[in-house]
Amino acid sequence: MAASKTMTMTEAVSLLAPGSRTLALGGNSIHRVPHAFVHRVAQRTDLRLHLVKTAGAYDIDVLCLAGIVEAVSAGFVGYETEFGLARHYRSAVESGRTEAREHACYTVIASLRAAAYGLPFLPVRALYNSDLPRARGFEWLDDPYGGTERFPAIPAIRPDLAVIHVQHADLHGNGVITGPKNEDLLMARAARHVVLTAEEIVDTDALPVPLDHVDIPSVLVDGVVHAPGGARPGSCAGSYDADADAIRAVQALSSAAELRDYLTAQGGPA
Amino acid sequence: MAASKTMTMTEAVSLLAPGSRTLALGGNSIHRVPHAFVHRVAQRTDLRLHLVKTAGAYDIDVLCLAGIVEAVSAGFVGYETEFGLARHYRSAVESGRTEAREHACYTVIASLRAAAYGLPFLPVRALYNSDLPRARGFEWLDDPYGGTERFPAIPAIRPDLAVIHVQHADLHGNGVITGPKNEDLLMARAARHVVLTAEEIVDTDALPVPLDHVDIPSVLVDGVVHAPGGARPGSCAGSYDADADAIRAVQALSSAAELRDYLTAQGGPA
Amino acid sequence: MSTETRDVPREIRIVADAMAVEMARILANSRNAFHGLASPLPAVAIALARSVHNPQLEYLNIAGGVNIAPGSLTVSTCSPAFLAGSESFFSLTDIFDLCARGELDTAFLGGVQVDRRGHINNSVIGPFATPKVKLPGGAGSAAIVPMARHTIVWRTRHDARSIVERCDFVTAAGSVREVVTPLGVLRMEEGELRVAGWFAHASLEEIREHTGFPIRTCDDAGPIAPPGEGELAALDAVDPQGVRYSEF
Amino acid sequence: MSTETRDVPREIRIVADAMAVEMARILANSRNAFHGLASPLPAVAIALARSVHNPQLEYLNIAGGVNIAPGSLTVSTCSPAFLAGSESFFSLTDIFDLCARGELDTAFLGGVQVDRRGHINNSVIGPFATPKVKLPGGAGSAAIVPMARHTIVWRTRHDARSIVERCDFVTAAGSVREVVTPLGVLRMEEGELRVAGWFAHASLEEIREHTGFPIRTCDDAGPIAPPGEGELAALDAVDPQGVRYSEF
Repeated sequence: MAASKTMTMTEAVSLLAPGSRTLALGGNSIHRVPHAFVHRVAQRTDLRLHLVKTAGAYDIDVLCLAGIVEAVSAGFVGYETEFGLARHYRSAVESGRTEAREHACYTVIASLRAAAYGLPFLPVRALYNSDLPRARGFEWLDDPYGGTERFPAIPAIRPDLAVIHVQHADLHGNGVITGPKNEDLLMARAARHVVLTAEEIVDTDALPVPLDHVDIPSVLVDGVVHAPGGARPGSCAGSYDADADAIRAVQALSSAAELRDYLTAQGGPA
Repeated sequence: MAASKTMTMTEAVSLLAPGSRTLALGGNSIHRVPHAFVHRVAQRTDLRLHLVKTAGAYDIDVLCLAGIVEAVSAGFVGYETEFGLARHYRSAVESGRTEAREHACYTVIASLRAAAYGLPFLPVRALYNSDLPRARGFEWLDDPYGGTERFPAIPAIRPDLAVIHVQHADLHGNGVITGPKNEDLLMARAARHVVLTAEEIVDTDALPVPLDHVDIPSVLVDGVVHAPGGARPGSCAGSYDADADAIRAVQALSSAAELRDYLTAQGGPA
Repeated sequence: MSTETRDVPREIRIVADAMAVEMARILANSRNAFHGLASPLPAVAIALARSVHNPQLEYLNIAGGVNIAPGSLTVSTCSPAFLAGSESFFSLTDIFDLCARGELDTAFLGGVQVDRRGHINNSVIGPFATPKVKLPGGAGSAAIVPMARHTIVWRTRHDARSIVERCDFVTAAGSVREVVTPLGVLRMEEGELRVAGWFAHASLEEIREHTGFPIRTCDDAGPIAPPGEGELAALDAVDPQGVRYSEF
Repeated sequence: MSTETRDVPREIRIVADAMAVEMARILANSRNAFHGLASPLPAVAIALARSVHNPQLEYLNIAGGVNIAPGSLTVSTCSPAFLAGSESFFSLTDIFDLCARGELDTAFLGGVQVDRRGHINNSVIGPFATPKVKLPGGAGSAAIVPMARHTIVWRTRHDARSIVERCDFVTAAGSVREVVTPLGVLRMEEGELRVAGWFAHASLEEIREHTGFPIRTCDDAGPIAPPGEGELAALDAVDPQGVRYSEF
């Protein structure tokens, strides 16, 4: 029987060595995002993060407020209707502290696919008529078989770490996601290291699907953190809804110092 | 509630209009292959098939014996240890009747990925030092971002039809595969049309996994055929093992006429 | 009208209902329709179309839901609620690939700015590298708009700052056909947006006044038929919580 | 020895056991190992290595199995049996991608022809377009051999027609390190295959005689230690059905 891969949140956060690191966060918008992990990362000051996600919200906003985000590769950064704009992200970008590497969500997927397939780039059938390729410096590929269509070559993004919040995991690192899976299966395949934060750690036999339908295979996983409530204040399908007051409380903060005080007061160790 | 997509095997086989058609067959080697469908196709004489598969055996061998295979795109065509070579395939290729478009299994995957992604080709990090790219006429792509590595551009293969044998399907075309899934999830996404042949058709609620873990989503599926034993004489995980005598009986046949007589005698309508 | 929606001001109800109904009518001939996040009006419009105007319409959403049961829509349109009663599971990645294969029929996308040529901007106001205002980004639009057969843009405001002669930046362009606003519907004709119709609560003059370029009218332009009794009843049935009002 | 294996001729048992044990020993320092279809000897060798030589070895197979339980191996090495007792599910596509990322350590691949340079041919004898003999194809080899850290080729015959100066066609080349045959082990050194060792039942002379080119010996070449008592007991435990004999 393989060894257990359980680790503490502290150990998981320490997988990000100081300096410039590319971090992919699972989930979408405020749903099933590893926010407990994000809160702990936000208390560090020794990181310059490149965040990768199709559509981020609270996660990116918090880390921008913490002042440790060098760049964001995403298709969309903002809350939805109920919570409005990601103002910490916006001010980080508008002040020049953070580079917005704007993508279409599909080209984030192409970036991750390229990394998963061991390629430095992947063509994609998208971005026609858009100013994005020129603004982002994407090159175009000709069809070597004589077709007249051209394709933007999306550069690979290989996350140093992907952190994925799942409802169920076993000790070996098999993760099962209930509800929308977003780009998490792909992130796990693209990243150098993978950590699962899990609502519940259960015996392999007690996972909600047979092993041949597991979403994140243990082969790819470095660590499993038992993190009940680990997606709060966002939602987690089948477990809890979003906590609007807690989201608004963080939206209302206005400095990294305030954020760290707030997070410490919330009970997370510094 | 969406309409039922159940159809008869006769209707499924007729989805292949006469002429040159590209057909992808699910499963691998002799395991979970839609052989009942293959047997019915082998009784037709109005097709020129291009077969697509990473590793085929009885399926490709039977259709080659039937004399209706124009080309085979595959990484491997042969039985394994127990049943030896695919002699009907081999003689079709050696006599020039059938073109062997040899691939690495991974480049079959790249061909299908290209089709699934709407692209005419996909680069792949493979085939270095091999004579295959030149023999197959694969072009090479430079890295437009200045890397020195080059990548073969694998042309897309878009099957006109993919036929996938599953243990469980519902009426709408959601398919669940028990055991190895091989390239079937990708085939379903790459093909223009998809048919499931199913050991059992059950209510959606009775599928062996929750709907958010279905392997073949109904969105992609044109028809569902109730086909208990539909992978015989191959195996079907959880249902039956391979029938060695029946495989050897077909290996021993030596003409299309013998094959059609044999299949008719087996009880399949002509 | 449900308890939840009783407090919504009448003028918002009229505008949101008219927009949802008109967006549903536009779907009458679509084979499939998709919406992403932050899309309450499209979610309601698709549910309404499936109830009234086009029961065969295949409904795909960002959460992976397929033909989800109406009645459980939430303000967050990428929440797990968007799998409730789903007939299958078809992920966002699958939808993008489907679109790249040319098989997505109708997509709903927002546009912070929309210009005369039907181009949309969700990226920046000001220079891309040093934006004056960083907008949230186009999400899927730069991939979907050029490849879908038909894109419907909706906006909950119609003003000269957002419906403009020329976008500061083109996030996406290609298949935009209609732009639905609180005042009416603009439609692409001969390469430019023109007025196709105006709601009963608005007028052609009002649209012209609030549009940032001299806008022409389509030959068949005219007042849009107000929501019928049946449409309004179905609207309340598919959206009892009044999710459609949340964008205002 | 199980009932199933009692009828296997002694000379086959000796050769197959020696090959399986030596292949397992070669895995002593591997992080992970993969085999595809038609690979009974590699399947047994990996199971043996995990039992004796390298318990940490991660075992991946074409069926998607991860560290499957030994004892249920079948002659078809892509059968559903290759998921029995699996710790996870990691598909063939995942394995190819892992290999393309440079993360596959050791792969077992067959070669109908192997040449002096360590190139393998599984494609054709004669011209590619009009083959005299169409071979089954290289399966994953043209993708895996150039990208894996280390490929072990095994053959159940050692003769001058298949271990040749130059292959008719190069299906795959790159990371071949050892070629294990019924006579012993050849190893790549200074760009060519040389004799690394010979089994107790064979000799250096025999290898030279049955090789299709004048083969040199490695500096450390010598007789290969016969399977130990513990190795043989473990071999019977992981392969009670004698799957390893099926290739002969």
